[in-house]
Amino acid sequence: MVQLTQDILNPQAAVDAVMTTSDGAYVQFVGVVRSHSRGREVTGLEYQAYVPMAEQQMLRLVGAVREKWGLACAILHRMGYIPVGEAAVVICVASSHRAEAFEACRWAIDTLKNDVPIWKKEFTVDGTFWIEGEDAILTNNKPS
Amino acid sequence: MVQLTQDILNPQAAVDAVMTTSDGAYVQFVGVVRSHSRGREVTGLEYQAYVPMAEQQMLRLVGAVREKWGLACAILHRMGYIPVGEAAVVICVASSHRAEAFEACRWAIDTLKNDVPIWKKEFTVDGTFWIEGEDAILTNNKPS
Amino acid sequence: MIVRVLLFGHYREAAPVPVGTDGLLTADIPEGSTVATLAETISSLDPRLSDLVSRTRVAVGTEFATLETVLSAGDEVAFLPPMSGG
Amino acid sequence: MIVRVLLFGHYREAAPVPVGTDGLLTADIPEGSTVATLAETISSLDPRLSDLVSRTRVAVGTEFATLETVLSAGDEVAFLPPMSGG
Repeated sequence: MVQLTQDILNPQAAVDAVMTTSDGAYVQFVGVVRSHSRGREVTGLEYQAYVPMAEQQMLRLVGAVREKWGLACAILHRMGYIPVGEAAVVICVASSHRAEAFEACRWAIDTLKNDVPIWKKEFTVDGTFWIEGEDAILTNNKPS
Repeated sequence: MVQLTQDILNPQAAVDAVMTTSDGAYVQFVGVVRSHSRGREVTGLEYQAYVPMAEQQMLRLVGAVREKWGLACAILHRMGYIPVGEAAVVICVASSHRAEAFEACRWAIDTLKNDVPIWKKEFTVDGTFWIEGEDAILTNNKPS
Repeated sequence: MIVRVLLFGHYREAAPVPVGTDGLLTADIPEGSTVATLAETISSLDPRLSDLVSRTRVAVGTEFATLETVLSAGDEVAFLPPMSGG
Repeated sequence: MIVRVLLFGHYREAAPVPVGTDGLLTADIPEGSTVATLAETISSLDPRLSDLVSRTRVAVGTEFATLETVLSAGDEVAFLPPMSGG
């Protein structure tokens, strides 16, 4: 299950999508908009996505987790403006063995950050920045 | 926050206990009663605890996560009879860096399984077993 | 002196007298006895308790102890088989 | 031939003409051009686009491609700066 949406994410939906009665555990990663970034006070984030490719890449991640570990994985990512404290990404992996669930969930979020075409714009008290990998690039634009 | 309870566990309570607006992520491990164990069909589990020591050990785990990683950790564990599909344990670690959150959460569940005095009895279609580490010991007793 | 003994897992069900759901037994051992002496006393009570020492860690009160730990009257001693929480 | 170009992150804001929220530009390049030719054309449009090639991966349609990939009329080419989802 993958979901790329403007709506508030529901972490439990990711759990429900992956768990079966033969699974003994799940590991969930939830990324949340935090109040500070790179020493600056953040008021919110805006996520931009290349939607068709992002969805395809998320589906491939889910497929890769099934192939590498034989495990079910769900990925939810939010787009658009997100205020501090709300979730931007949810990844859930179900397993009967905890070691693999940790490993697969970790791999999924690491790979998502590199290979899923989504970018964030940080609104801070010192200006608005596009975050591109390690770079933060000041922009004049207002929230779109 | 630690909780050792007869009641249904609420994973969100663990999240709420650890997250602050400066945390960018949390990793959560949830152990659930599964329908099969060691090749046998399971109908439910019963957890027995040495309550005062288990609570103390859970508090020490939370303290160790704060000491080793500087991270907030919450641990919930259920006691008594638990049917298939319901959560037995919830661990949540909040962090601004995902690598450490995965590492700390993994460490907490591994250590809990070794050092927190809780034991499970498995009710299966082939009889009732005490699980003691790697050993499954057949017992004649009915659910207490 | 009297100490209290807590058994867990299948050992509780192997106790020679019915124990409550709190798993408490009492034992009368010589003053100054160690955990080892108590463990011997308990494991001789029933064949199913004979491997108690080799399969358990021990706690006095809520702290892990060793076979050499010296006991006092009224101590609560818990024999902890390999754990299976989580 | 006409291809469509998608820019993301700060590059979208650096585009020489206002682009919609879908980030679409069009470019007219010779038949049989590669991604490299297109990238050169785009990066010459504005100084802020000059590092486009060194800072982006490219996709044709929704598949990663390379600078050597040959384009066809109507292709949609996306220049993807380092990602920051999650």
